[in-house]
Amino acid sequence: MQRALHIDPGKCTGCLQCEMACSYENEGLFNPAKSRIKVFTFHHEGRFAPYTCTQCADAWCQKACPVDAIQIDRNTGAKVIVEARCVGCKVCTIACPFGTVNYNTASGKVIKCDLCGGDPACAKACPTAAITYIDADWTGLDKMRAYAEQSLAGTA
Amino acid sequence: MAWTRKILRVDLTNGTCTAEALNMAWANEYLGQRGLATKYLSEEIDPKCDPLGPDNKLIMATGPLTGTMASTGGRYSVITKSPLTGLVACSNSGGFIGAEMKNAGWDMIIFEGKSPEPVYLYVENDGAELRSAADIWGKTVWQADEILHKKHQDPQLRIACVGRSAEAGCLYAAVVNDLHRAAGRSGVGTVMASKNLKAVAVRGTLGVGNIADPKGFMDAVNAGKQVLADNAVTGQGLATYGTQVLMNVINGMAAMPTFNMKEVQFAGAEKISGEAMHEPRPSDGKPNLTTNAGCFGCTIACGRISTVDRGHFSVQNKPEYWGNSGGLEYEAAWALGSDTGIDDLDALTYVNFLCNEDGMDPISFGSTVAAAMELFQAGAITQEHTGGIDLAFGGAAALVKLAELTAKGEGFGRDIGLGSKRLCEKYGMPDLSMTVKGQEFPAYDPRAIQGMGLAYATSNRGACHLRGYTVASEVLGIPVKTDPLVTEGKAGLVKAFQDATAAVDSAGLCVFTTFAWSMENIAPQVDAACEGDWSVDRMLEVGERIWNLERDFNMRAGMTADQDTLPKRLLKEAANVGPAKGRVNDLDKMLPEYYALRGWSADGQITPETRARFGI
Amino acid sequence: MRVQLELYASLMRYLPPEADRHRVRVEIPVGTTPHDLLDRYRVPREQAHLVLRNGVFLHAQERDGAVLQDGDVVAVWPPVAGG
Amino acid sequence: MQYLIIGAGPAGVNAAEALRRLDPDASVRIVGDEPEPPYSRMAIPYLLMERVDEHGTHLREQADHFADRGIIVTQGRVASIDPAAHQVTLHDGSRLGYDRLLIATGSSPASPPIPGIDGPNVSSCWTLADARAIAARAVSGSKVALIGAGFIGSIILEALAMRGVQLSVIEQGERMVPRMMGPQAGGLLQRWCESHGVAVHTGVSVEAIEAKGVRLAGGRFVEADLVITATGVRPNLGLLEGSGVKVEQGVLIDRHFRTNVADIYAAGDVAQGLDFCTGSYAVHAIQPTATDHGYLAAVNMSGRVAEYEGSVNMNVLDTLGLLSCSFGRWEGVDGGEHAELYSPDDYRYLSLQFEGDRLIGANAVGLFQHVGVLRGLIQRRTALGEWKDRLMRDPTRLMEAYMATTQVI
Repeated sequence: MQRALHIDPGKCTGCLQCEMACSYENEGLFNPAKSRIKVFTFHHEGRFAPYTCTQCADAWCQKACPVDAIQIDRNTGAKVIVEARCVGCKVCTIACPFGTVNYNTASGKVIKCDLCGGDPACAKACPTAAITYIDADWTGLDKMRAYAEQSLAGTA
Repeated sequence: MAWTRKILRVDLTNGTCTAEALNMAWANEYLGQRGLATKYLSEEIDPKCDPLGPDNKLIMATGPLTGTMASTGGRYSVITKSPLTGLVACSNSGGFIGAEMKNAGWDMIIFEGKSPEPVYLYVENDGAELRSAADIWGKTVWQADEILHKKHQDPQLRIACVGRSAEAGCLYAAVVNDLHRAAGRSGVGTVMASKNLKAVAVRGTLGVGNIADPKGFMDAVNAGKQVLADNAVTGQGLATYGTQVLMNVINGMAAMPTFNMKEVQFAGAEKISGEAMHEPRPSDGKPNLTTNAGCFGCTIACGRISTVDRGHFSVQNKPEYWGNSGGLEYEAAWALGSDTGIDDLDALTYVNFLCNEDGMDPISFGSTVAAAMELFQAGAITQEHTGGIDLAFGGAAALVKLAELTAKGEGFGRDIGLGSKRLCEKYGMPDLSMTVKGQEFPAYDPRAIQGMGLAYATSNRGACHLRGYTVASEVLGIPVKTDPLVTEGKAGLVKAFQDATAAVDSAGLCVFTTFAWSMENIAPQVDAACEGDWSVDRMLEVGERIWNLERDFNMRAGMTADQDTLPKRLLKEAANVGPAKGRVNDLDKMLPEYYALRGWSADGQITPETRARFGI
Repeated sequence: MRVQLELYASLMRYLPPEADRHRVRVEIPVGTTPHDLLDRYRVPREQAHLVLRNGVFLHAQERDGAVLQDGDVVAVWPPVAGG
Repeated sequence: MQYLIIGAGPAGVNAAEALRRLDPDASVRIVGDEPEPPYSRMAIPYLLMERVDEHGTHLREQADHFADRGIIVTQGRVASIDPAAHQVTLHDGSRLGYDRLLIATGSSPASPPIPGIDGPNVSSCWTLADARAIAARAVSGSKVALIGAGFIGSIILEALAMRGVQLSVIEQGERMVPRMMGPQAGGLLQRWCESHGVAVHTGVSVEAIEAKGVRLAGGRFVEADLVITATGVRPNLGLLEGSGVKVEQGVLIDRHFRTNVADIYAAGDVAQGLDFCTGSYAVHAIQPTATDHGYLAAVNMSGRVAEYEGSVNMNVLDTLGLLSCSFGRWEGVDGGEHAELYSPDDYRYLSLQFEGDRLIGANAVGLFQHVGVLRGLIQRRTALGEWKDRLMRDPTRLMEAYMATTQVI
């Protein structure tokens, strides 16, 4: 069974433990600016919303990459940046309509969520279970994926 | 390591920003944040200097755990000489800017001198420069925050800012960060504004590394997080009810300072309590509380996010106050509510918004209003003084009006901005001021909680609950329950809390962790993060060194030991109801023992032996 | 004999419907202890962290021994803290 | 079923792969006219910066990628198409039959009629062969003049500057990237380049290219050992002569990527397809359009029906560390509103264009986190409701607006 990150904004307190866990896992530093998951704060509404890649089935980023630097992790289904291939052209950052592929100025390459190889650090770090790693059927991801395909072509 | 080992020194007089190396010898003795910055302040300024003059300095400081994944490791402090007390001021805040400073590569920012024109400091990683604040001077914190975010086109910019109250010279102005977090006490915002420094805007993308033992650190951090999660208070209680759960507890034991501390129980407490914040309003069916919120890295998340009822008189036709923002914490609810006799939850929430928006310490503001109400009751203040405002206890409209005036520094608000001590002196009744060393009391009556009396009297920044929160033991049973009405053993309890708190603050952690954590949980996190051996004993020694350093600064600033006292009311007028009925605070039974435990002379002086022991 | 039981914070759920916000007036037989009272409303003893009788804290061992008097107020909180 | 794809760029390769998945038993063949395995022009600047070697420019990492999938890649140049016979003829005279044909021949640098443009000191920067030649000559300390500061010119600009050459840029338009960004944003780029040691001449045309450099209109002379031209591209349409395939700016295609001729489809830089934002048909010679075209053309070629919603013109640019991007109708439309922030001291600019409460275009300088949502909002035609007013007041709250209107929060 494929698993996916499930996000429940109602449980999020905006503490950024997920961002630190993500950056520590991937960069070896506590650095929210380099996190693959971001928490957005809606001050006026009093809401917090973690947000990251949904690993769309037909990934826009992957298709747009000119040098085959985004590949699929066979175990998790995650779309993974192959650092050695990425030239830093950033086309994927404008191609992804969800805005979840980002350029890392320090490395000159792009970064995105790779599900930590199947054991996402953000989910482990979240103190309120706002982020969980569960069977994909339960995440509502299918809807987002459907959108991902639908808005490119009417009836694909 | 865990420190970035870099300090940013900002010379406001000459408009320069320079980087310098952190003094690691001091870091090893004072850890960081509160302790280390106090060391810098103590070495760099004349303790007798005018707090609002160019010779005072203002330090924003992080701790070694600030910006790390250690739970609550997002804290920073503002350290300066206080205009309210004339003593060392150290005000601690959560939110996000402390971690951002660290992410930008700075352990501390030291501001010195005075800018000829209003400026703000813009820091982007290594880059730091002073920029004109012409367009944000005279604006509220919330307005300035929006302007700066738009100007820099960076939603991630973290901003600390002073409000109009600071500009107007209110003596208890706060430095507000992230819209509703504040280095609140002792007038640190007043000092910032006196230097023509309106705001500090920070963007850090370098990350926090330098962890001495990364694996050990993550193990210690995760173990610590688990302890917080498993503890009923830090795992559930604080997230659900916030600090405001204390309103009914303290009132229930008749330790609730009421009517300028004349009484110890407030009939309206229930209506402004943490539980009440959950109750649906009759008007719109929504509760006051929208959600809880965490500061950077905090897995407790006690913060309150609230709204004011749109139909309430305070916000009618003011849509800018219809959204969510930081809601009432216990201290604010008490000072704005119980102490003034006001039980209107919406009015208190709105005034709390104003305290955030214009950077006023709600404890000092509320207490000063309470003093003004008693002066009004006594006839010392009249409607001629107040511009027609009826200052009877319990008047929500008066509180709202005074908050608006004090925020802007207008009318009678200027008198309220003086603080309780100067206000009562001005109107000829100094004994009505409920202050220690010029700073207003927090929300625990020392007649009903004896240890807190000693904690207040000996606090290095004037009356304060966060310098030695013996309420934890005397009321809440953490770590062990002691009897609030006895004085035996309280000197040791106060000293232990004071030393431990100084160490916790200096690490960059929140003192609320100590509802679940002991130093046994904290020291391993510091030890793994920092080079060298940071044992429990060393942490406590650092805490005690910091306490003595602060005391030494204060003595050099002109403080005398006879200021280690409480207002006459608390020493002479007995509590009128409850378990403490008939009791006053028996400070004289605790103070000598406290001095002795501290290694101070009977007249409160740090002895040469103690100086030698701590290298002071 | 009547006493007043007050339950706060997360313990409010154990109040009977007729309670007034936090409190309920209860008719009790002579010899009732605080624990008897809590048991009657199914308040789990391990969640009764702070028990105040007339504002005075009762240690766990006192909650079985201290017999309630007419007019007593028993107020109970789960583990809480603030600041 | 025989699928024949002319062109080994991103459109052709994506089409071939999709056809293989959609029609496992069919024959899929790509004919490309360059000797290298299919590679990406997008990667050439990074080759010049020496961030990647030539292998790093290949569209697919593995050498046997196409063979493994049963995709035949043939080197050859198609000379003509015979729709009646369902055949194409290559320059060497050989013929290839097809059941369905995809024209994905891409584009080539346009060569303006400037005296001296054919000189030995002049090169375009389009193919790997061009890149090798430039790499040999644009060495540290050499003087290089770059003609054209459009999107492609600006990408090359960075590569050249990072090679340590003394660089001058000449742009006929009034500003840099005139077809990608407005005056303020273009001005920021120019000032940034100048502050990084690049001489930028805008609003001036080239009179002639001489042995020692470039003569500008008005008489100024820019010394150069090497002149690189980046003056736009035009679709490769030569092979269509006599085919009956209808051509305007590019090969006209419908929403199913069909040309006017049965069984002939077109995709990528060569195609004049539906523009999502305007509803008209245009050539969008950009990488994301090429890959989207290739994929969806394949879906239609395979017999499925996929109606194209159109491409959003967009670009992202890194100019010596200053990042910028443009989306859709960044210049706005009549009757629309726009929100704009301009912070020249910080090299930041943000402009959002609306039609009603929908985002239709954007320009940003200095913003590069989560910029994909600009595409998302435009392409989804998201009704922003009250968030439009909030964005009008403060366009930096883009992510909040995106999240609030598209996600469950």
